[in-house]
Amino acid sequence: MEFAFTDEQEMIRDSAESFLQDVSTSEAVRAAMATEAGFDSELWQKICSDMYWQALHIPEEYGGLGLGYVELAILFEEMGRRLLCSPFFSTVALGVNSLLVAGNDEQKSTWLPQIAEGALTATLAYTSQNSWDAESITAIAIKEGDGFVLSGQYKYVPDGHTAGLLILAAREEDSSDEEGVSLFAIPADTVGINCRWTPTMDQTRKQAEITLDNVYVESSHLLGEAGTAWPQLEKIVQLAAVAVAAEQTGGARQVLDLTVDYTQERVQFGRTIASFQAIKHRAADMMLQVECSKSAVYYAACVAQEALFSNDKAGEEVAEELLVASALAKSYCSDAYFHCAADSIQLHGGVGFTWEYDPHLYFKRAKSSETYLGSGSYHREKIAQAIL
Amino acid sequence: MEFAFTDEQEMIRDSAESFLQDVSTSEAVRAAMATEAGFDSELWQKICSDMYWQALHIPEEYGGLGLGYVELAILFEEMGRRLLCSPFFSTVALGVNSLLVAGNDEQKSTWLPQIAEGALTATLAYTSQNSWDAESITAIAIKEGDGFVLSGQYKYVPDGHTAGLLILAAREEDSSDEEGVSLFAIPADTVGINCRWTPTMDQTRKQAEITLDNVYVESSHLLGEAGTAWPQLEKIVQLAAVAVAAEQTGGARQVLDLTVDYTQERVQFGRTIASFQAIKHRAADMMLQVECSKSAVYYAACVAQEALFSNDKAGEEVAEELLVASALAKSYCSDAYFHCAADSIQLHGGVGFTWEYDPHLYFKRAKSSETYLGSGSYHREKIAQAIL
Amino acid sequence: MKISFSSEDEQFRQEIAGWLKENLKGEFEQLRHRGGPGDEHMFPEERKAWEQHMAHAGWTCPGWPVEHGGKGLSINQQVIFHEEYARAGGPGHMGHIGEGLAGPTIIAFGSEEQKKRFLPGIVNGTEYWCQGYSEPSAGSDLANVKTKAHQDEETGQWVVSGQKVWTSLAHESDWCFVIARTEPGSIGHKGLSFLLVPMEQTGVEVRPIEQLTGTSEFNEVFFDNAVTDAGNIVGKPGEGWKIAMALLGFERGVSTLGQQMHFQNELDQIIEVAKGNGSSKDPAIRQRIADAWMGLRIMRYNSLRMLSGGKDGALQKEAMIYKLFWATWHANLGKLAMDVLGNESEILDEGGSYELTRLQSMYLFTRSDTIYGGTNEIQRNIIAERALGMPKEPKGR
Amino acid sequence: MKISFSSEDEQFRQEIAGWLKENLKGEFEQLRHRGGPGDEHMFPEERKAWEQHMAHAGWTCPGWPVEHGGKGLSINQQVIFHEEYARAGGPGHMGHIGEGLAGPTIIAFGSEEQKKRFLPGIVNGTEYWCQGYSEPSAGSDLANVKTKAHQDEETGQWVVSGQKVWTSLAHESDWCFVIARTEPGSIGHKGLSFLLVPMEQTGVEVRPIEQLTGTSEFNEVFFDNAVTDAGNIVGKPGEGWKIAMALLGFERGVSTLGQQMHFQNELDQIIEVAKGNGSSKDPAIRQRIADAWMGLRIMRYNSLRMLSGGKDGALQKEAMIYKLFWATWHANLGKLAMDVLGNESEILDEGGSYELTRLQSMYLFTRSDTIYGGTNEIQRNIIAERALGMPKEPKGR
Repeated sequence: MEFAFTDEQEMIRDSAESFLQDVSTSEAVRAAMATEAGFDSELWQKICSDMYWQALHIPEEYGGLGLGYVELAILFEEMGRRLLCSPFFSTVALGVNSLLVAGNDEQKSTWLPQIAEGALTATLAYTSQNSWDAESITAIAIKEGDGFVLSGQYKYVPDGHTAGLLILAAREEDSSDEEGVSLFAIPADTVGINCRWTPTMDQTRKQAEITLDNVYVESSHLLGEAGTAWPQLEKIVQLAAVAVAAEQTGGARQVLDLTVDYTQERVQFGRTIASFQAIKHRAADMMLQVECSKSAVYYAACVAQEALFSNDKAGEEVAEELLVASALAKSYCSDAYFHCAADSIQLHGGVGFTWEYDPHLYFKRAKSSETYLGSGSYHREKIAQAIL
Repeated sequence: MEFAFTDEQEMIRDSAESFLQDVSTSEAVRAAMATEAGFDSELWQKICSDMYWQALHIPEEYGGLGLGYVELAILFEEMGRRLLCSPFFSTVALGVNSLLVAGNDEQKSTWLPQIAEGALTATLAYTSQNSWDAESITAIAIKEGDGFVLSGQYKYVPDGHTAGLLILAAREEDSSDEEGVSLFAIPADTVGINCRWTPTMDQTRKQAEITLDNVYVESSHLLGEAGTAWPQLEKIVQLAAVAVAAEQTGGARQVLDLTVDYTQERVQFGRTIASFQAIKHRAADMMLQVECSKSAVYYAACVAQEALFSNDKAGEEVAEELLVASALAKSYCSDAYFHCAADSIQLHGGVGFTWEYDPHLYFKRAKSSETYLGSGSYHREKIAQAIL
Repeated sequence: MKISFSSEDEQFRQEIAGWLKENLKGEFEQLRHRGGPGDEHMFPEERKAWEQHMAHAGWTCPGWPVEHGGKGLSINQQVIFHEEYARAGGPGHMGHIGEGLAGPTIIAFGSEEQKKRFLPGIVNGTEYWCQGYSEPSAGSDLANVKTKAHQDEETGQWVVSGQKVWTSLAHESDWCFVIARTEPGSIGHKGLSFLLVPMEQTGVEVRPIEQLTGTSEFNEVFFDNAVTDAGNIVGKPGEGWKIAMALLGFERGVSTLGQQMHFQNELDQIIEVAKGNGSSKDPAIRQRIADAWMGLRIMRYNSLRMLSGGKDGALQKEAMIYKLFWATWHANLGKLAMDVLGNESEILDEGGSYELTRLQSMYLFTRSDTIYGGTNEIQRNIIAERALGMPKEPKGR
Repeated sequence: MKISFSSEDEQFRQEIAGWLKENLKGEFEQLRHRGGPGDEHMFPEERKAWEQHMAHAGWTCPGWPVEHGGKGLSINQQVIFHEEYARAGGPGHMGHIGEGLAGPTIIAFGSEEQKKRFLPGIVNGTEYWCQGYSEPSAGSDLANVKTKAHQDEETGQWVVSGQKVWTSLAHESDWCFVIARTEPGSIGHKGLSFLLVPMEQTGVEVRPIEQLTGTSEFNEVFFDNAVTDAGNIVGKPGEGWKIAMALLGFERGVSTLGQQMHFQNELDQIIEVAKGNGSSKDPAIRQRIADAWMGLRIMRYNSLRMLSGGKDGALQKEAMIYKLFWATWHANLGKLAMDVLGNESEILDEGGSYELTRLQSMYLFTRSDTIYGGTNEIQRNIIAERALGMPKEPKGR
């Protein structure tokens, strides 16, 4: 038991911190978020070729660095802190995790090296509804010959209009809930797939709607077994939730820093406003939430690491622990980030709600990331089910 | 429309305020709460004969003063403020209201003059469960000859061990929920009735358990019609909830005053602690809750007045308004009082949690009154049912 | 204390409700529920036309005394007027700063000439007003005003220089009332004056402030040797603070009830969404909707207590909590709206670069409610110090 | 960063768990889950006997270095020790102030003689300690200590006069460490010393403070020319502040994990009640139980970060939030317990005049958690000033 970062992990954080401080400035974020793609492809290529982050937790046998989920969480935290606009989250937290959890060796060998090279981005689509549970999957997969015909709709898909590889969930006809779910890995340019950008309130992470119109795919695109993929999908979603929570933690840290800095400068009634208890105590509460967010995320990342890569532990025990650890992290960090970002606007006073200052960017990201994969109360109910 | 007190109402408040300040001191409350009866019978007789409060809203034809529910709410507020230990709430908010709502002229003529004279106290018992809805009534009333045989148990009955007249709810065998409920007015010394004090965390208002062992009563004790009394009982409970909310408002006012006074005296770090923003802002939030509690209660009292005494308005409309107005008042004031009392302990610092200082008396009363007749969230759900 | 209206008042309710039904249609239909807080920049010309339409029928400034062009309505009838106006979805008054602030100030403190000159334009809907209070470095601290004014020795005109901020509708206004420092070297509350300055002149520049909604309801206003006639000062030089404080009292009047009806309309829309998408079955959402409903009711009762209470414009306790309560309530409503919408809360309207839906716009704009016009923190200071008599903050060391 | 224990550590877990199972029974059975916060006054003699029973087996002060009578356990093994102790329902340590505060302070700053004199009594469970920090007029402000001490010119003994407050277990203790002002006329942090004073003497009077629970866990302690030998000062005269600050660091150690297991036990009882009376089906209660469970987990992770981090006793960020977090969490847990109990929350245990149930007692006592040992407000000041570098409050005018 050692709940501190190794020197190597600290190095990863330091290099991420200094790199992102240079490339993901407020100006860069604002330029990228105004585009439909939502990211600067030059910067993305630079990340892929210079930093090699997209390959971080891809095993070495598939061309990756073979590092773990704690290292990944560090990156997500730093990216969230700088609101990095990139397809990293969708490609790594959704795409790579899907292939690692549900793919067979051939599928991993096909896709992971391309991702590791920076030649391919990916995402995951499953819900078409206003929820994130199994019943939100409504796309239908019908067995036909040696393959499947897929039809249906997906909503709220991160980077769904730019990703090269789509991980898609679909269900057998007449199945419901957790039954009959299958996962597929399908190139986005497959015939019958239409991906459309849906502009969002938070402009720093793009969403898309995807419609499938009788899309035929070979069985080789099926991840795992047909009709029984819900447990895999659930695990992928839990791993992704840990990544979101890490981003949220970084964002919360940054709004705290912005706020402390601003209040130290701003003078009212003859004092810097940072000297008022009303401000100090709000900042203290923000810090408490930031520190607790970190603890929740680092722990969840440790569990995610075991769930993804450890073979020596009882699988079911780790699966149960991942369920509660990811729900805890997503729930706590969602609420903490929202509160910190909202307080950041408040403590900035008049300039806090201008377009010019940055707090609103974080505030919007806090809300969109709270919503994505389910709110705090949604995840608390998951915990209640586990403990009551 | 005139949402301010009349001069007469202000006079009632002033006289209640000065009377209670003299007789319901911290010492008097502590002496009374240490007894099983829970009140000083000399003081109660003084109230009955000098102040005539117990007769306040009893119509003149039954020996009362014939005043209204707004005047009554003023008294409850002032009593709550001083934690007056007396059977006033049970006798008036439960007993008198029950007779006014459900009694026929003969029953009113039998009991109300005795109450108005100060010769009789009363209370209402219905639940035997951990809830306050119709299904919490489990006592059974069986028609037998010209009367009824009652058996069963009641819990959480205010002053149930000292009241002279018991208003009891019981249901027909095999009935459930809102069906089959009857109300009875029965002297506590009737054969087969056993009333036992159950000591409580809040010592300023006593509770009792009542058991009925084949109690035979004549039909003349039946209030209203057999088996259809739930709407009447619901209305009585709503009226009582308004009274509780008024008491809570008074309590919240008082803990705010205690807190402001104490913080003005206490010096720390070279300043009175009242000069610290952390203290000031908490006090400001307390005042906001106190003012909103008042608004909620005064409005609900106006509606209660119409519901009890007005004949010219559409009955159903007033009934609906009483439902939401009382739920609003009970919900808001329960939460506000608890927060104010808890903050009062906090802002008193070390002495706040001693037995010697008064905040804990209010804190305990806040909790017991929050629980009694249902918590804030219970009443919010009632509102949700009405508006959704 | 009673809560029902007289039959006379109820008849008045029929009258205004009927008029609105007959008139808020046709070309004005599109204005329903528009132009409220967060939406004030929308349809300015059309809303001015509506204002004049109302003026023709005598419905502007209904609470003003008859001698100044109003209807001299009782408090109860004003309550009814504002309720019915909001219930009908009447658009945000373009003239509300004139009607609610500039006008009452001129009536209370202005000269006869000023009353003749300025009140008819407000009543007729032909002249619009904005307020020049906040400054970038002063924020909520009016005593720190830095805008200066002096009288030109030759013309006697006031010459104003400085910068104001958070001025809504500045680009649509004809006049601005400006708090300026007219005694050089004065500090704090002293040496301030209350000037009426025309906006159409080279010395006045309006720069919109882009808000987190992507739109611009507020502005910065730069005065660079802007001029106004010698007579356009309300009260005497140096009385600016006194007048400004009185004006704060005018802000909290019957119009709060109109604001509440606007809130009610937002809440109704949220309830409709909740019923539509099933989130009304979520127990946590139910609690929050009930809580929002309760808060709005309490706001109404608070207002009624305010209106029934002291009529001298002095701040009562229930008035002091008003801003803190509604601003916090509204911010919570915004969050509730988004949580009721769930995943759909992110999706923008079609077309345009950042086309927020009504509820999204409301949600984002509510984050300013707890800041402008005195932050929640300032409100709590005011309550603690003025209502509870607690000590002031020590000044800086 | 990894969260699993080594097999060696897991073996240690078996050992201590087994010992507790074998020994916490018979006469000690009644002590299970007793003597925790809010219950510290219960079974003092029996718990002292238990302490000595543990000492015989070498289980007291397991984290101390072997040379001082401890087991020299690694951090991980200490974590395991405290977890298993609490899991078994081990009673509140009568010696925890000696083991956790007095002992470590003497080890860090005491003379060799002091170590020889005082450490064995702590390890053997024969001498018990209390702390003399807070004073009535000083509250959370240690720099305002008024208790005085001087050296008798003849005997060289320290003579102590003054009043301490919120001293738990004072009437069960043999020694008290006292912060006293030894330089006459000194102010603030200067001139304070750290003295070890025997409780059994005529100059020391202990008066229990009756709390809102009706019981007395805390005391006032009056020193009226109480004496202690010249050698019973830790460090030099005037070093009291430095030592007291270091001691604050000792407070936040592995024992926090034991506290958490105690909390877990309370939460488990609440969950049991909720399942029993059906409130576990109430969605709002479900949310709150999940939230409590989350908070406890987070507390644990915070502790693990603290323990894995800087070992120099300096306060890290995660240590600074610890008190604020657990105190607030625990107060919420108290309220949750009552709300889960519903109507039953009011009903006392049978017998006695004010016989609170365990959960009622916990509920009421949690109201002191956010006050003693530095109020939440003080904690927020510390966080803002020391962790975030925000300015100090201006002193009084």
